[in-house]
Amino acid sequence: MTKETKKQETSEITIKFAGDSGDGMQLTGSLFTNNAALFGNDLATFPDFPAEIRAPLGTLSGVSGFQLHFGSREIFTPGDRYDVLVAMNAAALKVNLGKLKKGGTLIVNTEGFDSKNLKIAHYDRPVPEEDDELKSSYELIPIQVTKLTRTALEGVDLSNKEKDRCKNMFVLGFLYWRFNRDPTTTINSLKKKFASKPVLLEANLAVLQAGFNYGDTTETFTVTYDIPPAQMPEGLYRNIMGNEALVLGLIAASERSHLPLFYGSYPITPASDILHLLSRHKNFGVKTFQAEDEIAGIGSAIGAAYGGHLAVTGTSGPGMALKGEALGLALMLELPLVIINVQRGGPSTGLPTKTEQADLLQAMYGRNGESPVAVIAASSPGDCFDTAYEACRIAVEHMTPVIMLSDGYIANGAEPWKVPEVEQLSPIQSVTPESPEEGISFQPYSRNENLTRAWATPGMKGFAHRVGGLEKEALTGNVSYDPANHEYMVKIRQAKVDRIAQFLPKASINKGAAQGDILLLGWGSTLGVLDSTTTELIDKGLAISHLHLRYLNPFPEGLPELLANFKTIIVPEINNGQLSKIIKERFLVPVIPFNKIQGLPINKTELKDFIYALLESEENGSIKS
Amino acid sequence: MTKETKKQETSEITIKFAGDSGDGMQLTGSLFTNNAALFGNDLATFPDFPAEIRAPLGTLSGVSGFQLHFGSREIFTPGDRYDVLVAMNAAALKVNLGKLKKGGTLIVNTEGFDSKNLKIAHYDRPVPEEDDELKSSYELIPIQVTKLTRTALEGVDLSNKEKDRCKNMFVLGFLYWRFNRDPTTTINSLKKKFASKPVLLEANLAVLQAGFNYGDTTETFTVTYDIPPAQMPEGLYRNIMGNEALVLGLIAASERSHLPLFYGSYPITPASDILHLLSRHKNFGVKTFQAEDEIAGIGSAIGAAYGGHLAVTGTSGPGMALKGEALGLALMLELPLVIINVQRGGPSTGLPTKTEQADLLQAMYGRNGESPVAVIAASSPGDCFDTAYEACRIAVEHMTPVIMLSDGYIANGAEPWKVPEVEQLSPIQSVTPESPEEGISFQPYSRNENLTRAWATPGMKGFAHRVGGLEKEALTGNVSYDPANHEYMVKIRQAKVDRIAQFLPKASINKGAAQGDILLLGWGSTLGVLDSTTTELIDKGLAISHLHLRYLNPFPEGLPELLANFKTIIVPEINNGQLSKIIKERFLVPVIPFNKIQGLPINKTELKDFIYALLESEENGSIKS
Amino acid sequence: MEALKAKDYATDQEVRWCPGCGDYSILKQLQTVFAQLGLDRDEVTIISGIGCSSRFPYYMNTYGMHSIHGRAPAIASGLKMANPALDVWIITGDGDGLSIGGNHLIHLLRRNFNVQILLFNNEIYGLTKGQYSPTSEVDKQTKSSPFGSIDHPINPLALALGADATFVARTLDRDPAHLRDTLSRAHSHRGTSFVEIYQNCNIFNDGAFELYTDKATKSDYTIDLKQGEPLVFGKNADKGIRLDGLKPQLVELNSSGYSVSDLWIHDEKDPTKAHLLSRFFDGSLPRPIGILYQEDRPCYEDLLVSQIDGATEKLGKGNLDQLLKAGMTWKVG
Amino acid sequence: MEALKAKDYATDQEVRWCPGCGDYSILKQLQTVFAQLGLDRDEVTIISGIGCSSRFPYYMNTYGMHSIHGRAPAIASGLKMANPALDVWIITGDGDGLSIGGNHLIHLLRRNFNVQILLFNNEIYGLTKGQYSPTSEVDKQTKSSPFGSIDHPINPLALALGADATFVARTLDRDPAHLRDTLSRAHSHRGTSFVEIYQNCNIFNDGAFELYTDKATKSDYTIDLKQGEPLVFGKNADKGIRLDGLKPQLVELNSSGYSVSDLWIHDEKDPTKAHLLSRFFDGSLPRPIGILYQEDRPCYEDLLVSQIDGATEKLGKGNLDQLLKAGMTWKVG
Ligand SMILES: Cc1ncc(C[n+]2csc(CCOP(=O)(O)OP(=O)(O)O)c2C)c(N)n1
Ligand SMILES: Cc1ncc(C[n+]2csc(CCOP(=O)(O)OP(=O)(O)O)c2C)c(N)n1
Ligand code: SF4
Ligand code: SF4
Ligand SMILES: [Mg+2]
Ligand SMILES: [Mg+2]
Repeated sequence: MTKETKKQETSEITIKFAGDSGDGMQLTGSLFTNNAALFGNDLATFPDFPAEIRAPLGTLSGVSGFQLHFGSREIFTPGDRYDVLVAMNAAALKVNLGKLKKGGTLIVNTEGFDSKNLKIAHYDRPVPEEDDELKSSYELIPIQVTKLTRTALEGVDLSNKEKDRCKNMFVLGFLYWRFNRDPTTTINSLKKKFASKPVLLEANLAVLQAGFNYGDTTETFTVTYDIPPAQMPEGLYRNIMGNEALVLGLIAASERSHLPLFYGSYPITPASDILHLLSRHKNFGVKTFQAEDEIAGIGSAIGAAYGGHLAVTGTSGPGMALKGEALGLALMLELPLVIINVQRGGPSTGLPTKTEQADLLQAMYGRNGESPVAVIAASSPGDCFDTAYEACRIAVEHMTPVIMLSDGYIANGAEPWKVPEVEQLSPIQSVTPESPEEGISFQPYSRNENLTRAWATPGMKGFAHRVGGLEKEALTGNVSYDPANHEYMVKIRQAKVDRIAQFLPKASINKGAAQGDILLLGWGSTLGVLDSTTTELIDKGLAISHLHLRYLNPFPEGLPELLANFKTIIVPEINNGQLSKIIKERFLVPVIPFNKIQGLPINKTELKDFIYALLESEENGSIKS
Repeated sequence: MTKETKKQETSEITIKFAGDSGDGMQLTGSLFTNNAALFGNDLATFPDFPAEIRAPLGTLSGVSGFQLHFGSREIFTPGDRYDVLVAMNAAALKVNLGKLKKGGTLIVNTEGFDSKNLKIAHYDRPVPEEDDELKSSYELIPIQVTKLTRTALEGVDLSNKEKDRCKNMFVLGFLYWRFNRDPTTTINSLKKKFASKPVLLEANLAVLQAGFNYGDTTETFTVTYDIPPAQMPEGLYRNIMGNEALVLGLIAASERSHLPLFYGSYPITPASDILHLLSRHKNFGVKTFQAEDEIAGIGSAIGAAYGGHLAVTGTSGPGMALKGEALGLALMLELPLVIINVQRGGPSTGLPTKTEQADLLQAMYGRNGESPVAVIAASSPGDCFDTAYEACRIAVEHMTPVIMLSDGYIANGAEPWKVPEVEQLSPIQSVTPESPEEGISFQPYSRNENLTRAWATPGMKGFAHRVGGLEKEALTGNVSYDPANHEYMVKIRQAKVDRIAQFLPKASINKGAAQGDILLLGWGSTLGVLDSTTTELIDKGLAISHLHLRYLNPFPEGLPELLANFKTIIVPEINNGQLSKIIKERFLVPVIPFNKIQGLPINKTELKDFIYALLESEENGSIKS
Repeated sequence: MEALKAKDYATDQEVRWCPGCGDYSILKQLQTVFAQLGLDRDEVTIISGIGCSSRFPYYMNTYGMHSIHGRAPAIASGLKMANPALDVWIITGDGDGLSIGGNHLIHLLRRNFNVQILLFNNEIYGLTKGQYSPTSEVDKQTKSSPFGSIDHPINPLALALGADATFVARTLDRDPAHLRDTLSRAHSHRGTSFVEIYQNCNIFNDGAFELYTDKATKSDYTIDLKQGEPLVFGKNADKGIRLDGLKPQLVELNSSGYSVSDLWIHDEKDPTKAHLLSRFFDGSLPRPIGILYQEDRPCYEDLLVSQIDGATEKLGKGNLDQLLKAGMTWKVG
Repeated sequence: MEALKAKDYATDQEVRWCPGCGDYSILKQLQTVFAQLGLDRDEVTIISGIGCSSRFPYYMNTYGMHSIHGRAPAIASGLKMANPALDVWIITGDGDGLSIGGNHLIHLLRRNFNVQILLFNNEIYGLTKGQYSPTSEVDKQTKSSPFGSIDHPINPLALALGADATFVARTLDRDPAHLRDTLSRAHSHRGTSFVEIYQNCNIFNDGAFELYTDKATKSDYTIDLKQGEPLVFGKNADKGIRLDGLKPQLVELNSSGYSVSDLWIHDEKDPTKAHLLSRFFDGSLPRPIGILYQEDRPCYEDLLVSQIDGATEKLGKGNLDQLLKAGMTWKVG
């Protein structure tokens, strides 16, 4: 066989690994990710688990996927469409083909297309090798993965079932060849993973090598690709998922505030991992409590906050709905409390495994009475660290509940994260009460210049006092039905939250000029796509900028001024227009919502298309808000 | 004694009866009210119970009050300030004096000012007879009520304790004399009440007469007042409280929809009376269920709705917060359900016995995900009937949850209500499914032209189907994770609620011209004060109008056009500006909020003052929104 | 109408439990029982909460509602009040029914609506991928308890008895005949029938009940309760339980000098015996399966209906016009 | 420091219960018990829900929280985890604790936090002005049940036992000495002490417990349980309870041929006896007061702390810098 392989340099690649739950696609993806990260690529990943239940073999609902976008330039999102799709069976192909770029590379395991597979997946095309349309649209690489794996393991002392579980290494090896990757880091990972199982280690390494060789020795490819390292700020990096970063942020805040961390929660997708991860860190003094329901989750956190802990509760939308009443109590008590909502598709049980940003209005208003709390949102997996830290800081320093919004997309997505140095994390100062003067009893609701009351916790000598959910008299905190006092307290609770803005960074543009034609105004997990869209459109000559809000209540100072600098404000959201509503109400400015409500992140293409269409209609004088 | 009494005609009078819980002020007030109503006065009343607990005798927190505003012209509210204050003890005077008009009449029971009373009430003025300031500011009428009552009952076979319980009749008789009232209706009421207790009847009548005579024979008054009947539309009237009217509205809707009524609820002030009143009407087939909590309250109602009943659940703010998750389920199931929130002071437990309008944003947004439901609000005690009826109509005809907002003020307030004729209540039509064709299975989520699905209930032959809280496939209702389907369903649920507007009366001005300088835009229990303020200011020559919203989601058609007709829109609310927010967001128009957050209704004086101050600043060019 | 077969109670929806899950067996047996009882599909409603087990309604060709977490008992109560004639089955899990839904469960039991409630106890949260549940044993290592759980577990049957349940039973996913019998008995009880079903979650808690389902150990570790019969068990029916005062005592029938006639006779009407049986948890005592307790007590919807009938009889059928015009009225004009 | 007196535990807030309410007596006795035990006011925290009874914290000069309806057990659990050294008392009512808060209650009991929970049972909703409660007897006419209630009541002690409570007792507002003793015993138990207190609501349910508190009837209708002593009661100590197999039997000591030595000996360690006592409800049997059950079981916060200590010992005290830099890292630049 003659062979002539060209190397080609490329700035970014998106690969989707897809197969049955048992096919090991998550591991394959992670290993490739680590390899790329250590090599110096920037990247973003997103796993795509089957919904809720382990579905039967070969079914559409059982498809498990892992998406990796890596490159030599800044990578913002896991990618809209795939350059390479690995499909281990018919169901995986059926589910994912729509997103493979025309002309992209399609690697299929031909053994995943036997008649049983086709039937279970309701696959009604010809098998790939016989599918002319497929072959003409994509670069099809059919591989008999099982057979080749078994061949590579001939003579090894393993059952066929065990051998077949190495299949994914064959694919990985093959891809490493294709993208000119040095497999060393992966080999090291495998050595660690299988340290106690030498036979399995040997098998995995052999199959990895076989996959690599397969590329090298067959004439399958004529081109391999090089993706050089990306330019990234100096520092120590690790690849991190959103929920992981969030957990680190909480532990860091606990350390830097010298307050033990308490987490009271009831499991719910996609927030459960926060409980799982925190429960491993008992040696940091972290107390986790799996409560009987969400109300007990927040209830226990209120108790812990009263007791002087850095108290956190976490959940997702439906659980958040249940916490509303107790959240009202926390804000009446003016105790520090962080409430995390890792949003998912709603309403009701909705789409538990899909992402959405539709709980913003709930965060703002989902309680009885005038009940302002601080609301902040994380914008990327790594940003979950900073946002969680900030949530704790605001809660403790301003004695208020803080709702932190994340979502399924960043909770499970991953990206390289520059590890912060502990000393550079600003210390968190709680407000301790001054000893009351002799004979004068402690006034739990007297406030400092930030309108914040002091935190006297049971056990502290001389500060015994009572709190509760009835309206409280200013200063003493005694029950008060006095009309003027009520109005005063409602206003002061609002003012206290508003005043937080004085301690926040001023609003600033994330990308682009401080004034121009179009402002993309976003919040939460759309950061990546808004940033990359903006970058691209600026390159194309548009006067477009991007502003991303971490602080949603209160808004940062300077926001209205910035908004006024743009002719058109577009608010892209994964909901039906919730930030849009708030911006209109607060600043009385027209905005153009771009709403996608499909349980999926926004992708660059559709946003660009929207903007261009808008510009066109603007030219035609028909733009409306 | 010589006596010369002048009669004077007056168009309206506000009397406040105040005393200890045991002094019978509620009964006294009600009897006067009925008397005035039967005489043909228009009126409005408001009871003012002590907060939650039966407080000890003579304490400030134990003061019970009843406010009656009646007149020969249209009466909108229970009145801002009192023309007459009856104070049975020191605490009652202390609590209420602030609202007695300068020059007003102050009737005090001098025996309620003994040293014990003064101490318990922390009363630090001289007793009324010795209080020169008091005497110079008001027309003081001190009466030894207990002594005179006992005197009137000399020889009657009752203990002193029993005799003393007739005290309130003395006061009532005295007032009847003062306002030239014919006591016949009251005498009849007492005869009915004490039918089985002739001695008590005799005693009460004797004391009533004694009070009347006391006015007639002492020279206390030089003037008595005549308040002629009011002009009211023809019809049969009764005096009704808001919760009472609400209950009648629900039963009427049940009859007119031919759907049995189910009410699942957990007691909470000020909504409990709905449960109490409904539970008496079992002979209308009404099923009431006192659930273990608010979640079970709405849960049972969802079950009953699925089962084909007209299902209602009711609560107040904190309970509403607990219902959020289940409400999301109901809207996903697209079942008819009425959720009543009789609002009270918040946040948290707040001010349970006080009124507030601060749960509007919660009604709009207090759930996870995109979760639109219809929201409507009652504006007066009598209007609770129509609003409850409307809530049921919308729920059943549009297969949607409907939140009905009332509040403590109208729930416990009363006014004359024109009793509707049953046939004039528009019938309510539920959407029944058509029999599916042979072999084609029933599609529970197929919709009619109003985007409404049909109501197939368990037990119906041939319509077995499954519903649930996961996103549903259009038409079949099967679980669907399909991205495009989710977006479609989110939008259709929104569109369905929006479409209700087509079946509502167009927005219209309540009072004043359809355009002008100032629009008072309100909702809920402020109807009376907005209307009377508008009337008065129009008289004063202002170009002011009043528009009151019953339908808050969706808004009625034609609203933006009307808003555009006014230079300034003032939104008075008993909250921190919630409708203000929604109007700004929806229509991008500036509004000027007038917010009172004191657990009390807005009164005309303060609203007028606000408007005049605004006009002044407008003249100075400094008006801002 | 032709008699329906088990498969006629199945829907066209793909069943989405993990292969090997105990839920499959329960589904199949329930369909079989429905066929045996000849239930009308349009008269049955299955209400569930959230959890793997709670997917159940989607697979049953009857009316059904997959509701929200823990609230199925409240919803079923409302449905039953609206239409007492319906045959209502509640499906719940150890998390759904005992964690978030514990309160609704005990109130359902005390009110005694005539429904069946099947609690699929797999001692784990399946749907959320493996946290310990209120029935997990102490020291269980799971995703949320990597150092072992410290929560003392709930005893579902003891709790149900404490809440004055009128029918309390236990059965197993892997004993189809016993499962069917128990479900039939539950159905025939008028009142709330509480049935705990030991269900294997082969993904997150495999083998939790192996001792009670495995052929090799089953007969030594379970005792099948039969009304009026002595408590005999063991592979060779050679073991029994007697009462030593208030204490259950395990006896070897051959060697101990005790014979069958000395044994405790099962009486599902005896609340104290039921209490003792619900506490057969430690060490040597076999796990009881079958009906521990059954009592006749009026059910809620019957009382409700008769109260309505009574009120109607007493007050006459409500007349809306009269109601509106009740109390003190007056005419204007 | 001078010893504190009962009144030192009172606040300056006006007590706002109705004159004559049983809550006054409980307040006074608890203050007395605090003084007897010499409790440090700054170490005590009282957590309540909502209800008349739940006003309690405002009147106790300690730390306290008047929280939201039904959730006090959850809040107290969190507080106790945060600071296990605190002396935490939960105050709840029959509505607060058994209606909306029933689930938190049973989970508190099974977890066995070292707290006291006092359930003021007045068999009515007091604060909301008189609806029947989960402990109201069937057929009770109240505001929300004008035709009589149809809900079978919860038996609080049976429920607590069913939820594996480790300390279960009953006492009365009108028996100050018994109340104090019971509260002291509850305090000394390490674990969750569940105390039901019969409390008279003289406004909405006056006399509900008169039989058990009235001098004339009290000794014939209650039995005061004393560890190791026979179940004797009656004005002249002439009645007793014996066990007839599993059934309690009332015997007249003089006339029946039975003597004190035949009687059931109270043993608060015996769960089956406790079960039987919790069911003394009908007709002839006296209502037991005192401690029905007590068991030693590790309490939750101790297990939590020791798990943290264990993990810290095993893994070393957590180092944040290392944690942040854990896993696969790489350097740029
Ligand atoms: C309000 C709410 N909280 C939490 C969840 C997440 N959740 C779904 S099922 C479940 C527990 C499932 O356990 P179990 O009831 O034992 O059912 P299984 O899956 O084991 O059959 C949880 C915590 C949810 N869906 N809704
Ligand atoms: C979420 C919520 N639901 C309902 C209420 C109204 N509520 C307050 S106390 C109470 C019941 C009180 O009964 P109980 O617990 O027996 O206390 P008691 O007043 O009898 O001492 C109710 C229903 C509330 N405050 N909050
Ligand atoms: S996770 Fe467990 S309980 Fe759930 S379907 Fe799979 S095996 Fe069954
Ligand atoms: S209503 Fe009853 S329980 Fe409440 S304070 Fe009054 S007497 Fe006590
Ligand atoms: Mg389970
Ligand atoms: Mg009570």
